Amino acid sequence: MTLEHLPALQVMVPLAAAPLIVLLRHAGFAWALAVAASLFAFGASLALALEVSRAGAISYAMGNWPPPWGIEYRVDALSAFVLVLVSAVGALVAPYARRSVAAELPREQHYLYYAVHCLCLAGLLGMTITGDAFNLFVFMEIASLSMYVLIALGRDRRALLASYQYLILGTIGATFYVIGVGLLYLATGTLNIADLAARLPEAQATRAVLAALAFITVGVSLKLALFPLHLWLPNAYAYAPSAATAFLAATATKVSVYVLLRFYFTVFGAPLVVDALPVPQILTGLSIIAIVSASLVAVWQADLKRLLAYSSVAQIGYITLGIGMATRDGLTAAVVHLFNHGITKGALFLLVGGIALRAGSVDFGRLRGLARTMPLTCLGVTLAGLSLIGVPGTAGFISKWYLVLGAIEAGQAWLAALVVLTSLIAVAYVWRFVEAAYLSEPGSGTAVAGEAPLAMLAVSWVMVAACVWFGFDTSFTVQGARRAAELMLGAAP
Amino acid sequence: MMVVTVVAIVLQRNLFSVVVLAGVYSFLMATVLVALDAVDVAMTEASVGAGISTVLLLGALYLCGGEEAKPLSRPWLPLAVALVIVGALVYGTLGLPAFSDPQAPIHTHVVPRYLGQALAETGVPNVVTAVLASYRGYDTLGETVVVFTAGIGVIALLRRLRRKGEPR
Amino acid sequence: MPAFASHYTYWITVLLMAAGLYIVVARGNLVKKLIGLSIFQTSVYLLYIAPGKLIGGTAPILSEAFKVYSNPLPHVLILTAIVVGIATLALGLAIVVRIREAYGSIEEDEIVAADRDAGDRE
Amino acid sequence: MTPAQLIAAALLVPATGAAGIALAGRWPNLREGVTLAAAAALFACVLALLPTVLAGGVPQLFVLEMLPGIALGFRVEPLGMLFALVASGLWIVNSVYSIGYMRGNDEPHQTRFYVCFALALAATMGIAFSANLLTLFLFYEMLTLVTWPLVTHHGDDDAKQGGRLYLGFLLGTSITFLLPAIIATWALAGTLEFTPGGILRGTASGSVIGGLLALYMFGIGKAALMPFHRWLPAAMVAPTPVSALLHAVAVVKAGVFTVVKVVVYVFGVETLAGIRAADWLPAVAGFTIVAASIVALRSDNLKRRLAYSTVSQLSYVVLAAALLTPLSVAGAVFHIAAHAVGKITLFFAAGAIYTAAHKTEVSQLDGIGRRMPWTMGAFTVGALSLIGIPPLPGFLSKWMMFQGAAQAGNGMALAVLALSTLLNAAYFLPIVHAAFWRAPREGDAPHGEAPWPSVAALVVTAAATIALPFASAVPLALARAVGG
Amino acid sequence: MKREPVLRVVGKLLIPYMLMFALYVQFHGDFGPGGGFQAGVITAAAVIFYALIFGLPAARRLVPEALVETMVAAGAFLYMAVGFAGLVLGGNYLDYFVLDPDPVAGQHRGIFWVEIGVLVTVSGVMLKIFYMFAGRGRAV
Repeated sequence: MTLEHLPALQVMVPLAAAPLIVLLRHAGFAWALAVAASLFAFGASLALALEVSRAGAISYAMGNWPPPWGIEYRVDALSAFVLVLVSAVGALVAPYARRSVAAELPREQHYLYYAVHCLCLAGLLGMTITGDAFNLFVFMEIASLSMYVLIALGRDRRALLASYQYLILGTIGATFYVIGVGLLYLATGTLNIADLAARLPEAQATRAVLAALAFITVGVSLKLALFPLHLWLPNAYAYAPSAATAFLAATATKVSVYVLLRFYFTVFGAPLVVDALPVPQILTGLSIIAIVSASLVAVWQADLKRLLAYSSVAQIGYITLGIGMATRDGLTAAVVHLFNHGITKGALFLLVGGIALRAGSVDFGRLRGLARTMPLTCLGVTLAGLSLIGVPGTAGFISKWYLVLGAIEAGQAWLAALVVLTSLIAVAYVWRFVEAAYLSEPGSGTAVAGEAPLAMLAVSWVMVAACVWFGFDTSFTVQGARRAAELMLGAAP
Repeated sequence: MMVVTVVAIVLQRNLFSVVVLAGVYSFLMATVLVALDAVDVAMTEASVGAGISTVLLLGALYLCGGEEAKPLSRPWLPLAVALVIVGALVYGTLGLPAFSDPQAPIHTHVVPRYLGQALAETGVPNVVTAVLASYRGYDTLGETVVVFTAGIGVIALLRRLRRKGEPR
Repeated sequence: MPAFASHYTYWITVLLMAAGLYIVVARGNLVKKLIGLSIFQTSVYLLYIAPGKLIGGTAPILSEAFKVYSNPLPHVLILTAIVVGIATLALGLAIVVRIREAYGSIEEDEIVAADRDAGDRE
Repeated sequence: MTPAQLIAAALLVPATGAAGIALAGRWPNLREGVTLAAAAALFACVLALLPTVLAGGVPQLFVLEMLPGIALGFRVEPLGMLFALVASGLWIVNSVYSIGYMRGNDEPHQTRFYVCFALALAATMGIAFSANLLTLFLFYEMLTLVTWPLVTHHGDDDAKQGGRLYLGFLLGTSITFLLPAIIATWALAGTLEFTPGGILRGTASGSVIGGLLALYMFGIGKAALMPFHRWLPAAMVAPTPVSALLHAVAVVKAGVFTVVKVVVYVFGVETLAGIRAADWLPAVAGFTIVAASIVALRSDNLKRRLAYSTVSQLSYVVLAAALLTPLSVAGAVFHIAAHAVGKITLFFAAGAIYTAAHKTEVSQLDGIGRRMPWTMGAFTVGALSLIGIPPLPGFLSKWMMFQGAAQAGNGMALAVLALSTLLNAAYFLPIVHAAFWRAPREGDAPHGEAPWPSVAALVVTAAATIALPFASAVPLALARAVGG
Repeated sequence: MKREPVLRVVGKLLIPYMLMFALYVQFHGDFGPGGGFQAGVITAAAVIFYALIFGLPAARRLVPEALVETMVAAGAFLYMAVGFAGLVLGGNYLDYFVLDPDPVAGQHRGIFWVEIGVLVTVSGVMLKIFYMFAGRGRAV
């Protein structure tokens, strides 16, 4: 019974955990429950991924109403892959959160925090797993609202402004998405994604379809902080509570990327998106600007969190660059990087959270000579940073490999050159941390208490280990991404 | 009329009157919706738009106080943005079937089953309720959760506790 | 011109939408931005509902009296959309209140300025 | 142990050694003990592999598949064998020397120093035994990264500056040129396994091959081909043992080793000989040789002079490999060993002088030979070998290169070799002369030899230098095996 | 406005009817327009009305904060519980058919409980938000 209902449980367990937490109103229970739910979600996603790779896509009819009348849950190679990433990060952040939340939030808010964490997790999972365009919107809102809350809970008052700006932009994005879906519905009369894909080709209202494509692209790009629409991201990441930042940075934008992929290659289909329209060119152009400008901005940041946030914008540029290639290798690169960057950034923000807890702040003045007091943390940051650069033996290298390979095979050597050159900028900003932590004498008044609490450190290191592990054993990431890419290009009607 | 109201909202700078106008706007919207046979929606829009959100806005204004400063000096960029949207939508909608065209896909594809079978399958004559709570019940679940999220979000933000939020 | 006659509902929608968006982008007052946002969302309702109307149709409440009904599905979707909208509004207002408490202002430019000063002082 | 296990051991011994050193960090004697033990064990493992390789066997070890179709794999062929022998053998000596040096100058962070050193050796072994380009690239980058803390050991500003140059040049070249070259190779040939005769044979047009060759040659920044040589002098801010083993042997040799590997096993000698696109390489190498020698001649700081001498000596190897005749390739391989023993002796001597007399400039060395006879004696031996005086090993390798150049009929190469030999003499002999035949300056603090471990170490390497020609059967055999 | 006898009387008279109307909307939703959400809003409005007339403390006494917060969570949880019930009884998630031997009756039951859930959560949240804003106001 359980296995066949896993798709529903995948989302419902964390979702149901939230009201339970609020009913219990006890920080301890709340934490335990959140951890349990996240772990369950992780297990479920693994089982689903296994099932999909074994038996192909799974479809689950909510309320036993067959699609397109009811709402369908659909797990295929792509969504299973993203599910694993999201739930894995969730399962790691939940146990981590305890100490950092205890340190950053007043006690009354703890259980609320965990409730929101569960909601956010469930929302992201729901976005990923659902097979219904409007249901996707609903869960997008669940995820977004909970994100606004998570960010607004930050200690610094600037967190409020950041959250507000994100709320405005995010809502505009979501509304754009709804408009797009509405146009699609008017053109085809259905909301089910698979059904849409089937009925779009014979839809007469091609202009409406094009407009829908435009609106959905803009809307989702707002969410995934594609270059000109990334303004909300740095503040949001910089001022949110550490655990929240780690969770969002590792998952939120990635799920938006997934939505984009889903609509481009499943609903509209490669022929329309890639051949009929200049989407790839636009995407590539924006990605290049994003990579270069954001990386350069990152180098000059005075605060480590902001630095990492800008680097996120740049890294998302790499992902969209891969999408822009729209070749098998390009898409593989995009999906692989989606995963690898997720764990890398997750690891980095987790460790930075530990630093923030101990050093009070993470601007470079406080980081001087940190390696003396927090050797393990600094080593972790360095390793994850190497993965950010794309040094061989780390997960980041694999992404770079496929990006460059895709570029070369697409005959765009200059793209390959761009990718490798920009990773030198990454060297620059990662090494700012390394030099500050290892080579500088501690500044005056730097009384750092010592290593982060064991639980936080352990979780962070699990993530760091993952960064290294997936640099060597790529059987899961690359094969999964490859299958997803083939699915996307194959699914083109 | 709605357009007029909205323009008024754009121009009006006293936030209280803006809120009131917004309420008016919602009522107008509700009437339009009734005219379009969307009674449930109309009812909700009236109660929410004219009721709750007005209360909320007034409450917020009570806390924040009301005059709006001068609008930004250069409104051209936002204007341009808005116009681009208009263009895109006009372009898109022109391709769509005409108003109240029974052959439009939305009337021919999924809906017939709802209208045809709902009574038999769910025993609920109000198809909207049937679809809302059963066919697409999962959406409604999500919707409830959204409300729930907003609720605890507000709790988390506004519950009285040691003052946070000052810059350290 | 039939195109206009048959599509004017769409275009009203578009106008409202543009106005709402304009408020959001152009105005510095946080509360007013939120109002604009809700107008922006509201305008979408028409985009969904209007095409669902069938002239001569009635509200989709089945009974022997009527044969033609308007399309119920958009109604359902919009119900959800409204709820989402009010939820967002509530949350946004809560944040605005907190901002007001933390900054003593709800004008965007003033707040940004305040932060810049704070940044300089650090 | 089976050869496969030996390979694994050769990689794991230094790595575990590093862990052990880190653990033993609190007790210096134990720590240095661990270091020496690891070094000895490593050398034993490598030595145990030798018979198999001399017998023509090719031990292999494949760990796991990193990318579809590309495994993390190791294969021991003569070239790698030689490189591994040199590096691991000299590590023992160098560890002894380090003990004397680090304690003599009571340097900080000694634990970090030894840990990174062991890791660097692990990376070197990985490079030497790598079976394909990806594995090689992996350890190549790893070597850069683990040697960075050694270069910036002192942590002061010029250390930071040097570190930035070091990292910038090495990572920069490898990421911008080498990585794309490797990926392009993969895209062209569909494999990255080193195969005799080259994997690029007949896969692409001459111009493409030429472009790839350029990417490789400049991408392998560790080979210090001009204009990408600046990192090597910059790395001289490191403590002398680092300069000695890493920047005279492990790192730079990893560079030229990679060059030879690429020329022989990726392009294939025939492939390159077949096209004109490779002709620029000897020219660049020749230019590097001469230019670097001139810079060396004009620099007064001893380590800097040695560094530039290294730059030019490395280009000997590149040049010889680029001549593409079996004999010159063999010469190149042999020169890796010859230059290694010679140059490490010189650096040891420089370090010993600094430890004992705190002198860093050539112009300060008048008469120092009387106070430090052993040191300067060893220095002389190394210098003569590098100049190429018979019967020292430097002569053998140069002789093979001459013959190779003659075979290739490359007059430019011949001229360069001759000229550079004169230049070598010009920048080494004055030091020797000043050390022994000039009277010491007035007001020099009297001092004796450096601490005994250092002296012992440099005497050993000098002895090795002298012995190499007589014991040259093994290296020559290996070299010939590569040259074919 | 606590001292407004007219208002107090009107309020006393009106509020029960508002609640009645809410219930009507709630349960008549199957046949006419309306449903859990609208009903929830009206219920909340009634209490808010009460608070406006008789003051916040009175309202707090009538509907204490803790209860409201419980409602917020309980409603959503009830909805999900219905879904899980579907699972337990061997159907899919949110499967109402299995809630009763007779599928149509099952549908009825499912919709009924679900609407209750919506009502509870919505009214709870609306009230809570109102309390929050109002409560905040008195302090600032």
